[in-house]
Amino acid sequence: MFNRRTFLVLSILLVLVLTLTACGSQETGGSGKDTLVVAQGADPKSLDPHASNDQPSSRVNKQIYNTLVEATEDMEIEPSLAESWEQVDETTWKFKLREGVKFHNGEELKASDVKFSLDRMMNSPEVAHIVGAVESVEIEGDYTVIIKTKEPFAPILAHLAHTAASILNEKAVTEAGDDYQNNPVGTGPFKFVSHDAGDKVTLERFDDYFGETAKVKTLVFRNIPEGTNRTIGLKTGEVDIAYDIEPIDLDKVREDDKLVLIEEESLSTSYIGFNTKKAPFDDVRVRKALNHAINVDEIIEVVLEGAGTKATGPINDKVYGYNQSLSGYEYNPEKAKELLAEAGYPDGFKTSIWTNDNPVRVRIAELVQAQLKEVGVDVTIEEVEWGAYLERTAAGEHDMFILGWVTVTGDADYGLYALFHSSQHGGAGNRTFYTNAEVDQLLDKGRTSIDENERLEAYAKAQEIIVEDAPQIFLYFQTQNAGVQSNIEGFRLHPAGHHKLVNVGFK
Amino acid sequence: MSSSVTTEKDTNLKSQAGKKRSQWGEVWRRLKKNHMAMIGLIIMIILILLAVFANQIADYEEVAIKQNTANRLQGPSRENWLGTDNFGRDIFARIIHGGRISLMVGVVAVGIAVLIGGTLGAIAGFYGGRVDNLIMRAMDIFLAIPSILLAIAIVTALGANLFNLMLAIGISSIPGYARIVRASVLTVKDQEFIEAARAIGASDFRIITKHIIPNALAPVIVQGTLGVATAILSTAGLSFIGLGVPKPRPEWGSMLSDGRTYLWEASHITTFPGLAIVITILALNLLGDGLRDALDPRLKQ
Amino acid sequence: MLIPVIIGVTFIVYSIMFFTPGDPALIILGENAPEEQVEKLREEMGLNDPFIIQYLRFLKNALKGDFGRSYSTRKPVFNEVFSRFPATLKLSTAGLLLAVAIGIPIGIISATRQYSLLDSITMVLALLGVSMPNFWLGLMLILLFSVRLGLLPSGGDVGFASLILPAITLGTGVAAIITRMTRSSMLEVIRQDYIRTARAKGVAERRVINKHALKNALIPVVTVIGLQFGYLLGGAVLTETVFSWPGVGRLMVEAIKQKDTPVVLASVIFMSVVFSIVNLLVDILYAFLDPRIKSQYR
Amino acid sequence: MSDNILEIKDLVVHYITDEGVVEAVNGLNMTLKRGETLGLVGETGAGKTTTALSILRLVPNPPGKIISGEIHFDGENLLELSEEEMRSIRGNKISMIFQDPMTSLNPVMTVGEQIAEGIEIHQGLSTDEAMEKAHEMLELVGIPRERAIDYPHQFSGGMKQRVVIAIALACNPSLLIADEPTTALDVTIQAQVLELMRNLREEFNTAMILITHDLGIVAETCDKVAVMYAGEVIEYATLEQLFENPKHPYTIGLFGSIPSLEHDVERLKPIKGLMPDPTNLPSGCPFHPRCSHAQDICKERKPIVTNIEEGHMVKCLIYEGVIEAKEVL
Repeated sequence: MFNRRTFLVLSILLVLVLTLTACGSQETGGSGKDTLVVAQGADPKSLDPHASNDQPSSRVNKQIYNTLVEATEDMEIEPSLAESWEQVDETTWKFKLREGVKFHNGEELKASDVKFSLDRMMNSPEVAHIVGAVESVEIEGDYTVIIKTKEPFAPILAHLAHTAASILNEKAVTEAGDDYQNNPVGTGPFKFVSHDAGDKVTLERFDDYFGETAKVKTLVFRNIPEGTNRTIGLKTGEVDIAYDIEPIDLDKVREDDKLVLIEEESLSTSYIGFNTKKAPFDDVRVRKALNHAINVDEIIEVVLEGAGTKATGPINDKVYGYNQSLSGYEYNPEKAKELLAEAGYPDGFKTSIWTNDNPVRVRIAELVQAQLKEVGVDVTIEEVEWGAYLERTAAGEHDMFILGWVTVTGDADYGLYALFHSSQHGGAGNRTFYTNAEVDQLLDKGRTSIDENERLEAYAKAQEIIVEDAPQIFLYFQTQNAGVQSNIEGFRLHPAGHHKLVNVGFK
Repeated sequence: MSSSVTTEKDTNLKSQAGKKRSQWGEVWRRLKKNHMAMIGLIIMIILILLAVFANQIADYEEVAIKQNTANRLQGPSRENWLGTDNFGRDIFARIIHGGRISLMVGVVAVGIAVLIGGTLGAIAGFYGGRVDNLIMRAMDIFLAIPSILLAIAIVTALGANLFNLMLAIGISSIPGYARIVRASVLTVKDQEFIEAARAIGASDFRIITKHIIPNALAPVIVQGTLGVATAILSTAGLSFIGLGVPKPRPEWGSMLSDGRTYLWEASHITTFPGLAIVITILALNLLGDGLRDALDPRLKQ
Repeated sequence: MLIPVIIGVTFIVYSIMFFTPGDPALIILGENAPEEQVEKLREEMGLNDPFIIQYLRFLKNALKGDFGRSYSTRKPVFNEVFSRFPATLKLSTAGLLLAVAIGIPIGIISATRQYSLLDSITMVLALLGVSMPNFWLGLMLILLFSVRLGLLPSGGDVGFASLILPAITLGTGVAAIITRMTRSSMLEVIRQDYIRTARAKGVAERRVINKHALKNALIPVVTVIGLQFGYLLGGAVLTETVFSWPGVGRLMVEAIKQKDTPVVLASVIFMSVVFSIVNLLVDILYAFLDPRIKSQYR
Repeated sequence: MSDNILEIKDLVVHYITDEGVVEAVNGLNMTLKRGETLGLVGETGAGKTTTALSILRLVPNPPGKIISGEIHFDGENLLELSEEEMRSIRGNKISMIFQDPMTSLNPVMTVGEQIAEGIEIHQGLSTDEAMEKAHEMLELVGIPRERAIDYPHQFSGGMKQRVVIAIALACNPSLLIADEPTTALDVTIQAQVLELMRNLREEFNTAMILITHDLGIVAETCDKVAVMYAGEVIEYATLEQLFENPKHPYTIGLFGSIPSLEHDVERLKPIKGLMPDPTNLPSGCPFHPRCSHAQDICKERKPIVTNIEEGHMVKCLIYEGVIEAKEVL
């Protein structure tokens, strides 16, 4: 009697749990033609574009919001919310807004929303630096916005195309207050439905979108941190598009008839920074020696399974302003030893390399440790937590550290200024504490000049000097990728890493 | 973890086992008859020998941590019995060296827990009253935090290295030992030989060390054996989520974690360290169960 | 008993976290905030007060459900943790139900056929079950069912299919423990005089087991199940990591990596509180099973 | 139908353990007439309880095993019945009262349920009817019927044994086996319980086997007495015969070991030595190592049953005339 009842209760409970979860599956898990499931490696931090500058958030925000102008997959600037613009003088830009654009809450886009959004952005600690050059935003009537920069700032359009410069609805933000990130309202092709923390974000087609409406009704971003699990999800069909396939799994996707692997060079670079203020890295010969001592090809092979290209300098050919004539450092341990001897370290030295818990970086550190041992440099690896990592590298406590940089705007200014200008020492980006007056001058020139040739020339020269001074070990440009079901059409990778999904549909 | 409940219950019965030397001989005789326990013991001896002579079997610098990327992700072969990992390192060598860490953490963590927990339990049981109440309520609170979470919290706070790992796992298993020792102290406290010792003027300290501790030994040995197993599991778990020993030192949990990326292409990287854990834990559990039966024959009727 | 335990738990966890290196003010403001601004925030946050004051303030806020804000997402920590809780509860419950549904019947069958082949096989499997690290089992299950066979999803919480592997991963160890416990408890009960009494009454063997032995045998098993829930919650941390399960465990692991102390703190406290509540429920169930205890409460 | 309700022939029961084979019962013979009360006496470990359990076929298996012999109950050999047939006898025609009332009752069932269970099984009554009958049984053993909903822990030891008796008598069995029913009770309670059992036995006209090592209880209760030693009945007699004229040296020793108020004994003469190790019984007469009359032959020859007079049997070489022992004769 008793046990029957207990088991009855237990089995009812079991069935209940099962059905509950089963119900859950029908709304999201189904591979119905109208739902597109995208898997990425982390949960968006915030759907308030001004409160986050992480890739997972940008990837979602890109679908919810629009910016004034937009960079295409080929890094060309195109109209978006602004249908046209003109440069009034060296520091003044005038944007004409598209009329009749609707927000998801039914409000119409007005110039005041643009001003509100950009002002809000300028006050946000996370993203203010992206519009650091902007002095003020003015409006003229409902459809004209005037942006003034503090000084001539050539790459302004590229910066305004950043997802952090998304235009929000003033009313929606004010009404939601602190809770805005749970009720984001934009003008984009998809409107927000729900965000299950740590799990998924669900979006729905916005039928009043000003452009061509989205191909799918529902768009789900799933958070699957483990790379292998994303690939498996693709294989089992629960995922339609998986971003960032693990290098080791690339062949699995390539070889599968039902899947397509899309690869594209990205705007992201990986490097090992030296602390140029600290001995022995204050000696350029040591820095060059280590550049020669590192076998980048081995790193690309081991860590990326070949899915990357060796860096010849700080930025690659996807970035406007890239210097094609640079060839970078060759792997040459003998030369490295010579240089070390020249610098007074014939027997090498002891030092440390820092990394955060990112497995790719940890693996790089392990390889570097082994490779430098060959030239007599004894490296200990210190895994430092991300917060402390940024904090302490900014404070200059480190010897060497591994980091990456994404030139989101596709312009050399974004890729070089923060990393190598002496005004940016520390947390602003220049964690190598590299200082070179000539480079400073060239970078300033590139930033303020509105003559394209002059800019290109300045950047070419700057890259030459930077490579020669070697404040970093230039590692590689990672190829970005996505695994896609073969019945998906209209998907393209964006070099900045956040891909547009409005045109993606099922065949 | 696995058998703590039964052990606690049996504490009373077992306390009598530790009285005479010859009784240990009896325990050994009974243990020898238990085939499963002997298998466990033999495996443990092999594992300990492997750990002790790890450098003689495969040099730490030259084999266990030396990268050989040309030979990476190879499956098991004659040269690399268990294959190689993503840096071309021999997995067998790494497992052996990882075993050193696991066994060391296991033993030291249990040592810490026995020492602190045992002392607290002995004090609580011996003095009783408010002291007892205070100590045991504190232990209850510790028990309310699932032990792996407590260990995680401690390692997070102190930073991940070998010493902190041992400390965290040790601290998080204190309450179990406190309870056991207290229980066995309570059972012997009022027995006649304690009274007799008191009557001839033995100090509390002497009574505790000479009379009470030997009697609490049997249950502590059983719990300790099983506790080493739990500690090894916790170590692997903490390493798995990145709270282990620094690289490039091999540790089973972190080897597993590193292998996850290669689960598809080279599953042996994940499979073998896991098997090493299973074998070790299995051996300790067999031995622990066998010891319990041997120390308490009444249970096995 | 629940309240003092919870207060004690918060005290322990808070003390541990208090001595974590790293300045919360710096983490919040970012790496290169000016010194005076950092100092101002330290003052505002009360970071310069003595430990006990800070703890009491923390406790006061915690009782109101205010555990501060996450360093990394800036959202209220309580909401963060709480929003992840249903997933963890679902997984742990599924794991526990699985463990109970397997462990108790198998334990009973094994006990009633002591020394049979079935019993031996069960015992070997149960021993393996308790010896297996669950995260490894999870990976092996993924390897078999997701990678090799492509049958089941390996990650996320997307319906029943995605619950199967994590629940098995989490439930196996507990199932093994429950099996062992049920078996030994059953063996003990079967030897009792009252079972002989029942048999002497002419009660059929099946009824002897189901009606007379089971309820008695379950009493200690229920305690074990309660204690195992803590193990389940701890195990959930690892299982959730393996299966990308959006629960408190994974939140905690992510927070550890990001050094998001308030989230780690709140997660540990939260899980401990849940564990304590579960044990309270177990005590009540215990009384339901054992009339000797019930009458004490009357 | 025969006069004998129970006849046990050459019963052999062994417990097979890792340590060796325990020869608990070795060729036991015994008969019991309807309505009669037989006292089964002997030291602990003599095989009394095993014999009783064998009758119900409840010897725990493993390790226990009935090796050979016959147990005829009402003319049927119980050892040949199917398990199901056996179940319909247990608690119905034969029931048993166990030694320790503290542990004989299921702690998680109400006493009412425990009494009603047997009734429900054997008498085909509905649960309610069975419960009503259980209430009557409770009253019969002197417990208010309202207490049927209470659990065993709410009763005292004597009360519990009354409940056990109620369970045993619920189906009006023709044979009741009581295994030291009063040993675990206080002396005053013992008397009450014995009194109750005697009355009920008479009322229901039940045959009874009373297992005890207390000769006083035997004297008060029994018609016949069987003395067991090392798994055998070594002396069987009526109460008067045995008490007035014990024959076996062991029986005599047993009397010697009870302090007597009636006879002035200068000092107690406990039987020297201990019960033999049941895994390694002595050859010949199992009692010989302790027997003051033992001679070499006793080590070799196993005594057979000797009829002293009508209904008085003994197993001893003395009465086979093989050896002499003047004091005994």
